[in-house]
Amino acid sequence: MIPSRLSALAALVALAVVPWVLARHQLSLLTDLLIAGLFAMSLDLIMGYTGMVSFGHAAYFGLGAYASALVLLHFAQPVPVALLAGALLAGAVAVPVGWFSTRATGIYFAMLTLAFAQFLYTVAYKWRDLTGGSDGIAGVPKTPLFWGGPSLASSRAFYFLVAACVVLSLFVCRAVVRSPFGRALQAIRENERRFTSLGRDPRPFKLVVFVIAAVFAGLAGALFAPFRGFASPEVMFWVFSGQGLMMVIMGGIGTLVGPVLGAMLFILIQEVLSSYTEHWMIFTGVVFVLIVIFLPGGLVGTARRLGARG
Amino acid sequence: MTPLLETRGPTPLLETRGLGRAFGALQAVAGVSLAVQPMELRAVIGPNGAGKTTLFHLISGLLAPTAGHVLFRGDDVTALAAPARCRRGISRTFQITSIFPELSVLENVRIAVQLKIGDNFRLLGGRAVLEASEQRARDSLRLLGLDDRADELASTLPHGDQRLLEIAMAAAQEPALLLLDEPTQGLSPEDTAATVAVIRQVARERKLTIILVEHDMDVVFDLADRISVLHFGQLIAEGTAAEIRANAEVQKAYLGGLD
Amino acid sequence: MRRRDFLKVAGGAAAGVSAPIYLRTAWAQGPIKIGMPAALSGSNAQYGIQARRAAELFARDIKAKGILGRPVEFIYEDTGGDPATAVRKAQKLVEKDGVKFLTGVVLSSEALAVSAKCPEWKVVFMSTINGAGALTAKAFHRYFFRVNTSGPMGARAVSLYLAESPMKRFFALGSDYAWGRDSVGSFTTQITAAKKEVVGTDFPPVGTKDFASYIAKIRQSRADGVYLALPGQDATIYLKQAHQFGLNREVKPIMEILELENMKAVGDAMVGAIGSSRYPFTVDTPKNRDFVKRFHDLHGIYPDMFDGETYEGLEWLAQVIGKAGTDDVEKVIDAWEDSSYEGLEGPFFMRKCDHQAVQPGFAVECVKDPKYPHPIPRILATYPGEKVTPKCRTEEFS
Amino acid sequence: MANLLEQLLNALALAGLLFLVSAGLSLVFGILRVVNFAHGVFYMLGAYLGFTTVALSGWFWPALVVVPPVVGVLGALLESSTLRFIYRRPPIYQLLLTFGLALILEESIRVLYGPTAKGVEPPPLLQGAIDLGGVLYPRYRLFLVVLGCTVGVAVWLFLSRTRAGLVIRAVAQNSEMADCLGADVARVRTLVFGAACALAGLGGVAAAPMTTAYLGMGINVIVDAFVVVVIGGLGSIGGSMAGSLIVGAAQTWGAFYLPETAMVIMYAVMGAILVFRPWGLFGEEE
Repeated sequence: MIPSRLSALAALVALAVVPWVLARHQLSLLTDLLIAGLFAMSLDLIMGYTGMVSFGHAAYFGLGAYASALVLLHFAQPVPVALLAGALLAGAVAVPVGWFSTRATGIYFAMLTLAFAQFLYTVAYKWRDLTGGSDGIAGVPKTPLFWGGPSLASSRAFYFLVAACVVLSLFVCRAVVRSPFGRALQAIRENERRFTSLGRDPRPFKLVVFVIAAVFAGLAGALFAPFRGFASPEVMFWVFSGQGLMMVIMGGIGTLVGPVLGAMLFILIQEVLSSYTEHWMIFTGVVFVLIVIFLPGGLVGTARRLGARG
Repeated sequence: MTPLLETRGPTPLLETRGLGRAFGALQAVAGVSLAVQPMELRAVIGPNGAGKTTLFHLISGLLAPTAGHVLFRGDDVTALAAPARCRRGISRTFQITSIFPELSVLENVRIAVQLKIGDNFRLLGGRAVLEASEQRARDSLRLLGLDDRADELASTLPHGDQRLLEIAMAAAQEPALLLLDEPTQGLSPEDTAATVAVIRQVARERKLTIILVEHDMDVVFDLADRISVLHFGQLIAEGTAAEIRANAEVQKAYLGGLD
Repeated sequence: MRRRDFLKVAGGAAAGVSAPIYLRTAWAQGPIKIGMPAALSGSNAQYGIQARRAAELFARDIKAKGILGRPVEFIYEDTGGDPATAVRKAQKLVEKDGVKFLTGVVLSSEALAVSAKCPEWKVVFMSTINGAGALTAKAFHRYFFRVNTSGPMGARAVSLYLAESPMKRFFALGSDYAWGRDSVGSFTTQITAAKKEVVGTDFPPVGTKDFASYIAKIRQSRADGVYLALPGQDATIYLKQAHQFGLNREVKPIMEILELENMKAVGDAMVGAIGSSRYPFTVDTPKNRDFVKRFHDLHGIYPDMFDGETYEGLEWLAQVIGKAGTDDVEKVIDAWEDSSYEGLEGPFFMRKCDHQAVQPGFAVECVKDPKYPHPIPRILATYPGEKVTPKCRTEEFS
Repeated sequence: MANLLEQLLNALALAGLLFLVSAGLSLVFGILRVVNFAHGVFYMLGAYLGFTTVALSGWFWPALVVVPPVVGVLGALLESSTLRFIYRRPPIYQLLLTFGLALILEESIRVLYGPTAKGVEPPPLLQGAIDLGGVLYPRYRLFLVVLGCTVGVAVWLFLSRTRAGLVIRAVAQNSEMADCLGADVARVRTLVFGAACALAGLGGVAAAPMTTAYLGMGINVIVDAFVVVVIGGLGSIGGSMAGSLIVGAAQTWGAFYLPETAMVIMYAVMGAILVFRPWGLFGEEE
C-alpha cells in the first residue's frame, strides 16, 4: 500500500513540475496523451470492472467534443461550461443506448454498442449545418477558466486544466470502483448468473456504469475540442473505439491507471515511429500482439505482479 | 409477511402447486406440488434427468414455469424474478460451482451480504455498508470454517472449499429458505462427511429451512427430515427416510433410471 | 534518414569534400524547413505519397542553389489521414522543428483543422491538394495560401466544357462528404445556368464497394453523362463496375478530377471518360516537358495531379521567399500576395483577397496512347484562370 | 419487372460475396469462440494474391484454385503461432490479438503492393454483360451468385453429411463439447481457422474483378461480415446465409430506395434485430 501511495504522490509531483521541464511540443504531446488516457480510463470502468466490452465508446468522446466545440464557438462560454456540456450530453445519450444495449451480453453487447455508435457517427457526419459534416468544426477557441479569470490559451495553462481533470477523474473513478456499487460491478464481471441469484438484477448496475463511463469519455472529448481546436467525425469512428480497447489492454485491464499509461504508450509508439516510417502500424501491431501474448496484465498488471513477487 | 394465514394452522414456508416446465416437447417438470414446513430439511432425489435442477430453477426464479405456482410464506411469488425472490429470503447454490473466481473468498461472501442488505447504488464512499457486510461475511465464513482462507482468491481454493464457499455465500444472506444443489458433488468421502456436518450445523444455528438435491443416498438419509422423489419430472413419492426406503415405486424408478 | 532529406547547398556532405570553404559558411544560417504533415498511410495515402514525391524531386532540383543560399530541409510526418493526428503532427513540426511553412496536408478535414491553428502558430499553410471551397472563403485567413485548383474551380472547368457539348441531361454522383457534396452542388448550379438538366443526384458513402444500385438508377435516368465526384478508390470501383454493366457506353463518365491513379487501376475500361484535371501531365509547355522528364527519371513513373501541383507550390514558395529576401513569415506573406509565377501548365497569380492562385483550368479525356503503359489524359480544352476562378472569398462564379 | 429482377440479382451477388467472408467468421466463432478481426485481411490477401496469380499466369481461373489454400495455410500458421497460447483468457484478448494481427498483415500488404489499387480482369468468359429479358446484367455478377450458392451448398453438405462436419457442428453448438474431442482440440481449431481463412481468401479472389484489390478492403468487409454473423447468430452457418441475404438486400435496396440512409441502414437493421432477438436470428443464448 505504501509504495503505491508513494508512486501516486511522485506521479502528482511529476505532473505538477513537468511544464517547467518539458519543451513546448512535449507539453502539447503530454496534454494529448492525458486526454487519450482519460478516454481509455473511462472505458476501463465498463470493460475492466464490469466485463462489458463496448465497441462504440468513441461515440461518447465524440459527443463530448462536439458539444464542447459548439458551446465554445457559438456561445463563447468559459471552458468549464463546455466541459460540463460535453460530459452531460454524452451521459444523456448513453442512457437510452445503455438501456437497449444491456439487454444483450458479450459480443452481442459489443455489436449493439457499435451499431449505436455508428448511428451517432452518421448523425455527426450528415448533420452538416450543425456539425460541419465530414469537415467537422474548426477554430474552436480556448476561452478562459471563468469570465475575468485566468486565460487558458497558453499550452501550460491548458495542460494544467487537463491534468487536473484527469487526476480528479482518476480519484472519482477509484472511489467508484471501491464503493459498494463498484464492488457489485466486479461481481457482475465475474459471474453474472451468480449475481442474479444473489438477489439483484445486474442490468441497472450495467446501465449506471455505462452512463458514468460515457460521462468521463465525454469529458475527455470536451477537453479535446478546445485543445486541438476542432471536432470532426473521425473521433466518433469505431476505429477509435477499437484503439481505446487496445489502450486498455496494453496498460492493464481493470487498473484504471493502467489504461492511462496504455493510451500514452499507444500514441507514443505511433508518434515516434510514424516520423520514421509510414509503415509504423506494423510495429504497433507487433508490440500489441507481444503484450497480449506475454503480458496478460498489461503494463500495470505485470508490474504489480512482479512487485508482489519481489 | 402474512400473519393472517398463520391463524389457520401452520403455513408451509414454501409451497408449489402443480408446478411444471416444458422445454419444447420435453416436460422437464410436471405437476409438482410440494409443501416444505419452516425449519424442515427436505431432500429432493431422483435419477439423472428427473428434473431436480429444473425444479430448483423454478423455485429460485431463474426459470419461469410453464404451469403452476410457487408460494413463499403463503404469498404467490410465481411472477417474481430470481433477484426479487432472493430478497424475500430464498438463497441457493448451484450444481456446478458458481462463485466469483477472481475475487477474494471474503469478497465473495461480502458481496452476497451486500446484495441482500441493499444500498448497492452508493457510488462514492459507502464505508458503513462495506463494513457491516464484511462483518456478516466473516461470521458466515467462520461458520463454514473458511475464515482462515478469507483473503485468498476464490479460484485458488480446492474444489471442496469452493463448494463450502458457495454455501457460505448463501448462508450469509440469512435466508429463510436455502436451496442446496448437490453440495457434495465431486467431494471425497472425508470432505463429504465434513460438509454434511457443516450443513447440519448451519441449519441449526441459523434456523434455516433447507431443500437439498443430492445423489449421495447416505447424505440424504443422514440429513433429511423428509424426502421427495422425482421421476421424469413428476413427484412419485414423499415421506421420511424409512418410508422412501420401503417404497416399491422408488426402487423401481431408481433401478430403471440408473443403468 | 529517409524522412529528413537534408539538402545542403554546394558544400553539402555529398558534394562536399572539395567544396570551397566560403560556401560552407552558408550552413551557419541553418536550413529553411518545410513541414509536410501528409497522409502517408491509410486509405488516402496515395495523395500524401504524391506530395512527397514532388517534394523529393524539388529537393533535388534546388539542391544546387538552395533558397536564399540556405539549404532546404523537408520534414515528413504521417498523419494517417486523421485530422487529430494531423494537428498533433503539425504542432510538433512547428513547436519542435521550428517549421515556418506547412504543406502536403491531404484531406480537407485535416486542412481545415490545421489551417485554423496557423494564425495562432504564425506559420504559412500552403495547400497544394485541398479542394474545399471554404478554405479560401468562410475559413480564410492571412496565413493560408492555395496554390492548387480548388473543387469549385474543377467543377467550373467541367461545366464550361459541358456547356458547349451536345450532352443535355446529367446525373450527379458525389461521395457523401464535404468535397463530394460541394462539387455536386457547384456542378448543379453551373450546369443549370447553362440551360441543361441534372436529372438525378445521389451521395454514396465513402468506401462503397458495390455501386450496382446507383448504376441501375443512372441507367434509368436516361442521362447523357454522369458527373462523378468520388475519391480515388471509390472512383476506381465505380468505373470498373459501370464498365461491367456496360453503362460507360450509354452514359459518359464525367469526373470531377481525372487522375492517373484511377487510370492505372481501371485500365482500358476508363478510356473515354472526361473530366477536369488540376494538372494534366500531358500539357505541352517546355517547362512541363522538362518537369515530366525529370520526374520520370527520378521516380520511374509519370506525375499525377498532386505531383505537379505540389511541385509548383514549392517552386513558387521558394521564389517568393527569394523575393522577400527572408523567411520571415509576415514578409513572405506580403511578398506572395499579388505575385505571379510561371507554372508548369501556364501563368499563376496569387490573389491578395483570398490567397487563391488563379491558374488555367483543363477539361481532359482519358485516352489510350501506345507510348504510355496506361491510359493518359488528353487535353480537350484549356480555360484561362479568370474564367475558372470564383469570385473573391466565395465559391461562386460571375 | 426488369427493375425488380435487377435489384434481386444485385442483392444476391453482394450476398454471395458476403457469405464467402462471413461463413468463415461464423465458423471460427463457433469452434474457437474467437471473434476474428483479421478475417477481413485474409479476404484482402486473397484479392491481392489473386491479382498476382492472374498477372503471372495470365489466367483468372487458376487463382480461384491456388489462392485459397495459400491463404488457408497462412491463417493456420498464424493461429498456431499466436492465438493458440491465449484460448484460456477472456474473449476480448483473442479479439484484440486478431486486431493486432490485422494491423500487421494489412500494412505488410501495403509494403509489398504499394498504395495503388490493383485491377483484375474477369476471365473472358465472364466479361461484359448479357441481356436478361431487358436487363443488361454483368456476367461476372451472375457468376458471384452461382459461386455463393455453390459454396453455401458445399459448406452445408460438409457440415451435415460428413463426420468431420458433424463434429464441428456439435462443437459449435455446445462449447463444452470441445472437451470431448480430447487431444484433437488443438488440431481441430487450427484446421477450422485455416479453412475459414481459405474461404475468406476465395471471397477475396472472387471480389477482385468486381472491386479491384485495394488497401482497406479488409477493414471495409469485416464490419459488414460482423453485422452479417451477428444478425444471423454467431456460430450458425444457416444464420450466416440469412444474414448475408439480409445485409445484401439492405445495402443494395437501401442505396436504391432510401439513398440517404446508405451509411446506417445496415446498422439500423442489425440494431432492430438485436433489440428483439439479442442473440441473433439463429443464435442461442450464451
